[in-house]
Amino acid sequence: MRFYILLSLNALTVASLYFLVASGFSLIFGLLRTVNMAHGAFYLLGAYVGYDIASYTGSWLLGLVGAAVAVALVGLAMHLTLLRTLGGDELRQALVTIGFAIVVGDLLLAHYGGITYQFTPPEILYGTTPMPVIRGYPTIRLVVIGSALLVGLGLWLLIHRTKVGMLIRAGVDDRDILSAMGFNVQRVLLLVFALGAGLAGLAGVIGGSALSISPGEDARFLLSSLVVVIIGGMGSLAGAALGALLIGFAEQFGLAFIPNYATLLTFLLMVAVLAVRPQGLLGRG
Amino acid sequence: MESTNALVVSGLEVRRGALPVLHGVELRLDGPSLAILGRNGAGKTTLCSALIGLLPAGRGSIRFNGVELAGRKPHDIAGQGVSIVPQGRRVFPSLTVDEHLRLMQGRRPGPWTVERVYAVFPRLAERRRNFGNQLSGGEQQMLAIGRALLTNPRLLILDEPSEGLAPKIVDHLLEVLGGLHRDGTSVLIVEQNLRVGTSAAERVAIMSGGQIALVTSSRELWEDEGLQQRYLGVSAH
Amino acid sequence: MTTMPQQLLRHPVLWLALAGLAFPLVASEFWVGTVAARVLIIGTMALSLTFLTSSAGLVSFAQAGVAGVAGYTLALLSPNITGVGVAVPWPLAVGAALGMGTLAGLLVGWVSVRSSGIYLLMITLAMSVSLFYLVSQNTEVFNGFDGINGLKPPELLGIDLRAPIPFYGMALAAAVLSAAAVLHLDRTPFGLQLHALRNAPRRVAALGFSTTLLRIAAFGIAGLIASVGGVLNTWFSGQMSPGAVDVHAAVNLLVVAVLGGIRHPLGAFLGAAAFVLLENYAASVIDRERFNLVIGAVFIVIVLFAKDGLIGLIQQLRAQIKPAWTGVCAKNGRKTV
Amino acid sequence: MKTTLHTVLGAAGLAALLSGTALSPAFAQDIRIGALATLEGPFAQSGLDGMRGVELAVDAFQGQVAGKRIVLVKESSNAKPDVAVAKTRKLIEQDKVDIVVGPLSGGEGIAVKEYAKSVPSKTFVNGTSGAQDTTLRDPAPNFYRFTLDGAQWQAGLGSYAYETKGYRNIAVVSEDYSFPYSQVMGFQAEYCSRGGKISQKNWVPVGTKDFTSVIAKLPDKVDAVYVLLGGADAVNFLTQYYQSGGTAPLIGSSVTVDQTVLSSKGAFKNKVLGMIAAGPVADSNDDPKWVEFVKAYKAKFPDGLESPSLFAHGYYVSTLAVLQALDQVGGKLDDGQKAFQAALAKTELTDRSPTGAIRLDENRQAIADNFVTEVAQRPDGAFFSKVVKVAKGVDQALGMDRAKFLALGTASRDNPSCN
Repeated sequence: MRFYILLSLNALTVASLYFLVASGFSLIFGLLRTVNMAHGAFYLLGAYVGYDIASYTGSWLLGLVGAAVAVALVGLAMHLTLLRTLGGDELRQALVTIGFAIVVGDLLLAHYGGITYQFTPPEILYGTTPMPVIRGYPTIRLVVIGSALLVGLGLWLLIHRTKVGMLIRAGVDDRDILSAMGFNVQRVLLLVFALGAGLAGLAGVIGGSALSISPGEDARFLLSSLVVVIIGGMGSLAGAALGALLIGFAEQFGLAFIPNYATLLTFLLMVAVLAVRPQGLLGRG
Repeated sequence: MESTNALVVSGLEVRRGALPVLHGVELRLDGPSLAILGRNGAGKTTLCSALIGLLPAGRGSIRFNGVELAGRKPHDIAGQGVSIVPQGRRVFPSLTVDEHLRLMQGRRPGPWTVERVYAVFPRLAERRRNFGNQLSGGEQQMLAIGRALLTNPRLLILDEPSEGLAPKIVDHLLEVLGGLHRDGTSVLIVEQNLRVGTSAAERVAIMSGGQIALVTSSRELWEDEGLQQRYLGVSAH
Repeated sequence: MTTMPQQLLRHPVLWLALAGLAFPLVASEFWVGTVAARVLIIGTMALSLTFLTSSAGLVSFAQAGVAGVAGYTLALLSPNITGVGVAVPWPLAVGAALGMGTLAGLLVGWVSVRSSGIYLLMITLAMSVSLFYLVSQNTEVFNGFDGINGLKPPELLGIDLRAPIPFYGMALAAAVLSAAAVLHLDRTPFGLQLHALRNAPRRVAALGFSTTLLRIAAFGIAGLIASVGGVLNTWFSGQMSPGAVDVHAAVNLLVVAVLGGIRHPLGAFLGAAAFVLLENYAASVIDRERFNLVIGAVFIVIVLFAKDGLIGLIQQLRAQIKPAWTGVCAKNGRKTV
Repeated sequence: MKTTLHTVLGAAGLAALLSGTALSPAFAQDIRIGALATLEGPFAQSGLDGMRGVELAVDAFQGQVAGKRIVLVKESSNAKPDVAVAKTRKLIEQDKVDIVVGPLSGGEGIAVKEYAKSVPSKTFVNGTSGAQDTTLRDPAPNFYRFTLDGAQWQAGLGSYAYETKGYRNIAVVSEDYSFPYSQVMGFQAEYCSRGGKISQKNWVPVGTKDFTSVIAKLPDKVDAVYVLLGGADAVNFLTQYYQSGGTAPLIGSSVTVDQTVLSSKGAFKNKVLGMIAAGPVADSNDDPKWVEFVKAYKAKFPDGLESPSLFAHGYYVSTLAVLQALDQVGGKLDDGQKAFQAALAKTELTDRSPTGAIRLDENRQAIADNFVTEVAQRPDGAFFSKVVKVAKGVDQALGMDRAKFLALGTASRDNPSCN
């Protein structure tokens, strides 16, 4: 019993982390139709920048906020310089983000080297929270789950309860008509891109605290984001949540029972979904 | 306030991709309304897209009340008081009726408010919580018109508004459009349906092969079967 | 395009073959056996991608994986020092490798048949990564992370294909044959249908062709070409391991194709040459460690400013120097994708 | 299509230009040594430290041997076997080196050994790659390894865990590939033969970052957990283990608590004090030759690691052996390197080795000392590994009869079993 509760909590933790990264990815895709292959690089960049800020100021929270802001700015710059010039050419946009990811990944390796970094979050986050049956669970992992819930709720409110959210939804539906109605769609796109990138940066700090930061994490989280949104449905927030949950559970239960094929399992899950519903479980047809 | 707007299009050439569609369109609207009639493929929808900036004008000019619109971005053109009810309505599937209207409210000052739209289209008020993709064709058309009116336009462009609608609804729409000039809004209506086009406006421009072939009064066109046959391939009688 | 004389269309490959044959006369053994051979191998693998894109408008991340399927098949059916698989006579092993690679290509086409554009890119990437996890986590058949070692090219008619020059000759022959096949295919009814598939899929369907079968067939052919590259690559490196099918391998192949010009089949070889040269000599540009920085930056510049890659640049340059001269590539009708 | 021709000819011209150094005759008094290590990717730090080892060895001979200048050509791989072979070929064919020192990682070593067979007149000396089969099975006559293999690197640990620490029942958490397999083999050779039990083995895929589900599966009643993970994975495991409330003591492989892990930033470190492990080097070793080596390392590379890693050490002793054998044959290589290779096979490093005597067996594989260590903390707070036991003269069969050892077969998940 204890074992299964632990496994489920672990699956939730991983799913939360995947959701944090994939939600921004999905958001960007939903409105801009851009597959941002640099999303993993944004995650890693956020983790390192957050680490620097946190160790310089001594505040983990500042690191978290700083990383989100810094990566949002980098996202802004990337959108303005690289993506916008390509107009609506989705394929070339995807390609240019691959190039950007390669460059950022290499610069990070050059600057931070191959060693592993780990945050020292406030002592209170780093201990164990007592819980019934399973005795206790690492607090930082509960923080991961909590942040995902907060971010998910925040995004939901933003999209469904605010004017900006209406704009985003309308932009996803029909960009041309929205601009013909007098809205500067480019500004909305930019905002969403920055928001999505910032979420990746935020996830970098949270992921870097729960796990660790090292080269290669960029590709890992890009892939997980891809799988999550392919399963859940591109551009759908609920889809990202569902996809993240499925992958989280498949991965952790797989790791416990068939460790050798755990990762393969998640990818096969994806191929199966694709064969039946190419647009993803909650994607629009 | 009577409508005193002037739209002057001259020498307009527009391409769709590599394909030239408009070959020097000359058009003038001053007064409350103008209908553009033409067969399928005459370039009517392309003209609409160019007027609101969704397709770039290759050559020529589009002046609205003395302001050059060619080369401007769609949102900028909208800011000049030009709004559109697009072909196929194109309401936002993931916004509710109410959200459509609230989103538009207060963009430009003018007489239109959400409440007034609801008053004009009581059906919309009943369905205010429904999403765009849950509406019937007629309801979608009311919403698209309401959405456009909330920008308080000085020029309202309607692209095939009668398409697929029951005659009763069309009549209701025509009635609403007929009253717009009292708020200072001119109407440019693009139609395939001769009856709708001629009832909506006093003057008619006939489009053919990417050009304006003829401008005449609605009454004249309605009565001249030869004209109808020649340009529209239809006959009203 | 159909009015092109057959002769001219063959020319690019003819030139490729002649230049390839002349190369050993002017270059050292290292340049022939290691650098040029590698260019031809990577070029052949990338050719499978440029074929898909230039003819059918499909973009795939799975070509490195498909080549890997062929590589693993070959490795498992050849004598190796890892002690896995069953050794069979090498022609049989090669045949099986090409067959399995083609099958893998067909499978990729079948699974992704309802996706296009960026969706296709993501789905093929995901399939490619699935293969990576399969081979890196299965120890019984694929020997996991360590892969299969000690593979050697065979002897053919008393020629040891391991030696640099013969190996290069074999790679050249394979590359030229593959390139010629792709260019030839372009003019067959099948090739024309593929073009139509790219430009107006609905029309193809209306004409009564099955777009599904056409697409799957295109992926199958691409799979065969990638397999040729995969077999050569396995012999070249003497081993087969998950590294050959990881996400970096997939990205690199796409980089090569885009670098050379993904809208023309032969762009693959130009891209491969640029890639291998950069890889070897990034050191002289900046720090040796920063190869990825250089390749990434070059890649961005190409995507932003040279839609048709190096091959497009060369055509532009040619056109400026001698406006009357029009390259075969330009005439090939591939200017519009 | 002129374009293609021009391009290829252009490339050819460039080829001739770039290979200019190779085409011009090398100076007769030069001996060219190629050093191959991973200077790219996540292992770049390790490769860099390996290169430091090479330079220190060349310095120890003042850059020359038997009156001939040593010319060092560095080349980088990325831990992938095919790239390692390509770069080795470049060193041999283009840079015209006489001797290659490298590569760094296991899979690369086997691939380079296979390549070595095709160029018998050149000599290959392993860097730090530790796969058993590089020298144990089907060895190349011109491939030498002066470092221990993965199994040998655990020598002394099993008996120390059983006898000194009193562990009787342990669980294993390990990455799933050949290097850890052979390390477990080396550990079991002592631990299991004394009667120790392994109640659970968890093989996790390479690259796993979240181990908490594996940790949850660990049996409650074990005396210790034997962890075979490296780099970021080790850091993740250690953190998650203590966060999950794990209390059993840990045993490390030769990469679990090396300097790359101990110098990583993170809160896990307070918990690893006292963790035992084994490997070819220890940060703190009283042997004066080690102290001298560390001093030379720190003097030449002020921004190097806290203490030379096993990579610096491996490349150092390998290069030393090359230079010592060259010295012995007076730098003579023009006989297809026959005399040099014969001398190299007999080379014994004694005075010069910082870690005790090193000699080769009949497969040209090192027989050398191995160190059991415990993690300790310096007064300044830095973590280091201190020697608690030395396993002397470890051979590749781990003290078993060679035929019997070979009969065990290649190490795998379940081979050999522990009973």
